[in-house]
Amino acid sequence: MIETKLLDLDLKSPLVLASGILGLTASSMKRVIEFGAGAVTSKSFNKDWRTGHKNPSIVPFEHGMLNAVGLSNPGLDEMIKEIRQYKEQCNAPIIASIFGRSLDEFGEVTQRAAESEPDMIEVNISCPNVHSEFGQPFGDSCPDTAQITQIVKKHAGKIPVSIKLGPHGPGIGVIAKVCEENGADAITAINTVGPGMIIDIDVKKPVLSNLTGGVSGPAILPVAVKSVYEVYKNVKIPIIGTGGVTKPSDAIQMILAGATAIGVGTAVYYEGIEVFKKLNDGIEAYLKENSYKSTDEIRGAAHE
Amino acid sequence: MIETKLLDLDLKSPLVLASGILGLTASSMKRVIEFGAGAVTSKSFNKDWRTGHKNPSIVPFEHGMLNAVGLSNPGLDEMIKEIRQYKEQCNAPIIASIFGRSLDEFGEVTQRAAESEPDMIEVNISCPNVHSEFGQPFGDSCPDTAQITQIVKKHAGKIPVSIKLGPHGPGIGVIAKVCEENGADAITAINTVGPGMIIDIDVKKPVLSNLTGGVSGPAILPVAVKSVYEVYKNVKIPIIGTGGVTKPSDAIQMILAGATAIGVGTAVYYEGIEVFKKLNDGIEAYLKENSYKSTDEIRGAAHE
Amino acid sequence: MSDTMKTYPIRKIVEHGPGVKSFYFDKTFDVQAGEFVNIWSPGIDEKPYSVSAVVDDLIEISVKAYGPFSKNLMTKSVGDRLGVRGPFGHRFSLQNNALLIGGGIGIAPLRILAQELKAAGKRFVNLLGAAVEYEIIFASDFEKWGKTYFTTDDGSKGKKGLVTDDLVTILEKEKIEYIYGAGPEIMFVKVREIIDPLNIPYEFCMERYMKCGIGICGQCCLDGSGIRLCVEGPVLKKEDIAKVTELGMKHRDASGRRV
Amino acid sequence: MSDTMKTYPIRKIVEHGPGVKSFYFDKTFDVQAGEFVNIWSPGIDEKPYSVSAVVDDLIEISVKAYGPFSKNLMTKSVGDRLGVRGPFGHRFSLQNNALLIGGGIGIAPLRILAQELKAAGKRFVNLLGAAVEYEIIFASDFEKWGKTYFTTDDGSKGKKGLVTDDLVTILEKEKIEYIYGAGPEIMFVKVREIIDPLNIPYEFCMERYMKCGIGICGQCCLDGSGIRLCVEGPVLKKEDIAKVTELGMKHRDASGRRV
Ligand SMILES: Cc1cc2nc3c(=O)[nH]c(=O)nc-3n(C[C@H](O)[C@H](O)[C@H](O)COP(=O)(O)OP(=O)(O)OC[C@H]3O[C@@H](n4cnc5c(N)ncnc54)[C@H](O)[C@@H]3O)c2cc1C
Ligand SMILES: Cc1cc2nc3c(=O)[nH]c(=O)nc-3n(C[C@H](O)[C@H](O)[C@H](O)COP(=O)(O)OP(=O)(O)OC[C@H]3O[C@@H](n4cnc5c(N)ncnc54)[C@H](O)[C@@H]3O)c2cc1C
Ligand SMILES: Cc1cc2nc3c(=O)[nH]c(=O)nc-3n(C[C@H](O)[C@H](O)[C@H](O)COP(=O)(O)O)c2cc1C
Ligand SMILES: Cc1cc2nc3c(=O)[nH]c(=O)nc-3n(C[C@H](O)[C@H](O)[C@H](O)COP(=O)(O)O)c2cc1C
Ligand code: FES
Ligand code: FES
Repeated sequence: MIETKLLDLDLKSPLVLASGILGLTASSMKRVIEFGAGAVTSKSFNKDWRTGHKNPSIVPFEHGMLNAVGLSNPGLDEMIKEIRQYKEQCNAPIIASIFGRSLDEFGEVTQRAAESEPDMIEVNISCPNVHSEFGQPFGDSCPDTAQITQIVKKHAGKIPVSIKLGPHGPGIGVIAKVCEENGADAITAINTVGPGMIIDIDVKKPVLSNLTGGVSGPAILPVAVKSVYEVYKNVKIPIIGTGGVTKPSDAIQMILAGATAIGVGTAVYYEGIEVFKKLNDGIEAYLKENSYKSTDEIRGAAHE
Repeated sequence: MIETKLLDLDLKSPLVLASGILGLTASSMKRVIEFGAGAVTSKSFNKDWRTGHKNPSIVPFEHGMLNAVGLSNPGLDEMIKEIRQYKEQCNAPIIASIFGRSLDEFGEVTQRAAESEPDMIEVNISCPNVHSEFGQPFGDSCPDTAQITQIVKKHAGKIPVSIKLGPHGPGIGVIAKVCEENGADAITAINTVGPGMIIDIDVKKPVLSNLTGGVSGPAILPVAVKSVYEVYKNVKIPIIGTGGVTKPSDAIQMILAGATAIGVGTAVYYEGIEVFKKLNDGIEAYLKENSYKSTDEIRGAAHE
Repeated sequence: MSDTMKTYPIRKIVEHGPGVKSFYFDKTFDVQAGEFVNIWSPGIDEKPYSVSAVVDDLIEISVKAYGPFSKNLMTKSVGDRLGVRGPFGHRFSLQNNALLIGGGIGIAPLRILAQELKAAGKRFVNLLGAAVEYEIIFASDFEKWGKTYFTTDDGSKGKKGLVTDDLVTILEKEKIEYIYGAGPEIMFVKVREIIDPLNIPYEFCMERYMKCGIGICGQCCLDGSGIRLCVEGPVLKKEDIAKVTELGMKHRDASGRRV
Repeated sequence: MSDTMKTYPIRKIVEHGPGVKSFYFDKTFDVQAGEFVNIWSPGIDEKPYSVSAVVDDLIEISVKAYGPFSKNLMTKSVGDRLGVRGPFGHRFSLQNNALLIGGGIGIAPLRILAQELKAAGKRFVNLLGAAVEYEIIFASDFEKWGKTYFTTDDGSKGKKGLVTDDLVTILEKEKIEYIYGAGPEIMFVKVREIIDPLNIPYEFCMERYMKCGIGICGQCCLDGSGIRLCVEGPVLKKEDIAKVTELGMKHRDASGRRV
């Protein structure tokens, strides 16, 4: 009853492992599927590997989490291997998350990623941790977003493309429309919020080696729900609603706001890797109680 | 030992009641001073009174609060009366928070507000709840911010002016610099984050009558600390660091990030009106333990 | 107790008369006499209502149709969901030999007070007034629990007139040592004129326009002391009421203006 | 236990020998054998370290100078503040007639395991090896608590050679029914070659490059099962280790590449 169709993909559950969480290796992503996710997203990768920022790079606070891993990743070649391996061992859809430092790199990485035949390619144009290196996220600029969407679509072939947006910039509804107009097949919203900073008052230093980090987890749920609501209002393509989903009611809020699938990341820390089963059970219970047959019946209902 | 000098103003405590919290009447602001605040900020007001949005307009969630009061206020004339009354009864500094829907209104409201001789005028160019009516907050645009700062300074006379910024837009450091270059005497950072949305999954409707509301409280502390850190890095003028401050360690993080005074709003809900005394005691205890004589010794220390 | 928004189905509705109804919800939190809840009618508005009783496992609120919101509530049926946040505010104390003076829908909070006084074994007398008979809700309960005097504007129940008419006589006859009041503010003004000289301590359950109900918006702050009616009130003691400089005067509306 | 960052002053430092030190912090949380903490040296980096003992009201970690981070720790003095997050990970079980095999700094987690086995009244034997004598930390404690065999590369303590040399003889002589191991991975590989045929159950305390330590970054996931060493480990049972397809092979670095 929670089976979900995301474009042409059949998901046993609307829950999608969000990028950057346990998405480095085939084995680990396969394990997440075994725990109840309907699909997984790989860690975002670009052409060459990146060590990312030093530790502390991931630090919880009372109401969420700050991270500045700095898009560390083993690079194109390694990740493509892992995606291939995953597909040999597991038939739940896998989404390859990619990024680049230039238009050309976005194109090149997409092309190579496509060779490993992921079920979808997610384009991360909204990571807030890489300012210093890339300036403001591409996703804050409409022209950049348009260009990137076009070039990625050009190189992705028949593989559907989702653009991952952040909550900031000129308004997520506007940006989502730009993505749709330029051929995007789906929208993933949102990336982390902020960024934020935690200062240790005893050593009087920012805790993260990068000083600042994107905020995720329960603290950002309302901003994520609002973003999904905005996107749904502005585009027809499906949405992977992501951000702060920890309890079943959070996931249901996302669906009511308009999400087709639901990204789950930081909750793996709060609820353990069992969170996927807990959420599936909770969503199913809600549908039963209100005698719905599937999430399709309530998608976007908060707009009425 | 927690006495603080904000420009030429002598505050018995660095804590300032944030705008929009208990700031409608002289009696209520006087009471906040009695509970330990060093200064108070009035509710933001413009020329004519505004009823604001219907209820629910202020709703807590697990990790903070959403509000969309819609800048309801009794209007210029009433608020000026209240400020005058306050000054007759209380000698702790009062900050008049003003806004306008046009450049002219900003000027006019400033001029009239100045007549009531508040100790400072705070200019709210960052309220996220009034998009529909005003488009994006002025504070998201550098030219708008420059113009507003100039016109407000022109009409404020010798009364110092603080510009209240939000965390969003082209980068709060950049905007703060624009304010300083155009004559602002101080910066208040930050306004609410987001906005966000909460959907009731049983009635399947957004809870706020305005659908969305700005996020405040504990959830936004890291974003606020980061914003203050950015502003301090970019300008010399003092900062009223505001956003999520609930515990003494939160206030100390703000000072280490570079805040001279600390705005306290939503914590009045979480900790009660006694929060001001609790924070004062906690800050003083920290200074004693580390044998500092005043907050001046640690202001901005996180930048070293 | 929950300040976050949650909706509950209406379990039961009782119509006391034209435009006066009680609504019942599952008792999901403990509540004490004088406390109120914020009732959200999705898509319409949210306003404060005193809890008028706790019966079995249900909490009850009683609403009189005034303007748009309360009239909207009148259209609700059993099963409809309303947001219920709270309980908010500060309770009544429980004193012996008390007189409960209620005017109109103000009788609602006195109902649960009477319940608690009874349970605490206190003696009390009731003086209830309204425009017409059916507006005196819970009349039989009050009579069951203690000596009860009634007044109505049209004499349809009890004596024709106002609750203040025979107040002095009743105070002496019933050896009243404490007074609880709930109703229109004009009633408080009149009652005070009578009882202040007699030095009888009292508590009134007051109303102001409320937005947040949780003590941060400032909408309900009383001039004089700055007391927040939604937190330190709605029940105020004699001493606190003495500090209020706006009693019976214009109140603030949603914008904060006095109207 | 706290995953949020908090710094604590170093209360005590013990130098075991050149580049091998123990650091002590106030015991602000309970910790069990096998669990580790993330140590943050402000401005430098943060890395995982096994708790090596709980003494009185202090918790102890023991560090060997390898590269930049551990060398930085060597420069710290009593009173300096370090971030201590945790405890993280999954503990050792407590079995009877066990052999504790430790290599180099891997002896650290075995120290607290020995403490707990002793407290639980279990019998155990120790087999500890390192490059030189001073690297065999806590030697006297281990000897005090149970029969202890030593090996060093240079013969400066115990027998010259590796812990694996006399393993078979010791297993028979001491009637060993369970094995605990901690040390360089190459040691595990060799030990398994010997004990797997003998069908002895075991647990190894393993290491991988760790970022978050709280099970979300995926940096420490083991190929084969996808098990997160920081949550389901660092102590793995025989069955789990059997599933690991990368044992003794290249590990992932900070980028996630195998190096
Ligand atoms: C702490 C508290 C407890 C309350 N308890 C109850 C209760 O138990 N039952 C109940 O029916 N109402 C109660 N109220 C009043 C209630 O919140 C609404 O104000 C009332 O239902 C009218 O709302 P409306 O939108 O229908 O009318 P509005 O449009 O708000 O007002 C319409 C007209 O009614 C008048 N009016 C509004 N509220 C009141 C009032 N409470 N008493 C007298 N005249 C009023 C207004 O002045 C206006 O003239 C309480 C208010 C507070 C602050
Ligand atoms: C769960 C866990 C528990 C740990 N417990 C301890 C402990 O109790 N005591 C301790 O000293 N270290 C322990 N480590 C290792 C520790 O986290 C650091 O990796 C180690 O201090 C080296 O870091 P470095 O930056 O100084 O050296 P790096 O720059 O990281 O590496 C320098 C060289 O040392 C090698 N090296 C790095 N770490 C180790 C290691 N752990 N063992 C052998 N060679 C290594 C590297 O391969 C490299 O060649 C533990 C690691 C994990 C994952
Ligand atoms: C540790 C960590 C690493 C992340 N790495 C990535 C990444 O590489 N690419 C990406 O698009 N998003 C990344 N994100 C963002 C998440 O995918 C997700 O959008 C965000 O965390 C909000 O969802 P959540 O609250 O469920 O975690 C990362 C988040 C965390 C916490
Ligand atoms: C109910 C409410 C009303 C507010 N009204 C205003 C306002 O009128 N003007 C303004 O500049 N900020 C307003 N704010 C923002 C606060 O002043 C403050 O910047 C923000 O809430 C973050 O601080 P906090 O987390 O301590 O509340 C309001 C906040 C709340 C919660
Ligand atoms: S209603 Fe907001 S403070 Fe009382
Ligand atoms: S270190 Fe991050 S998952 Fe283990």
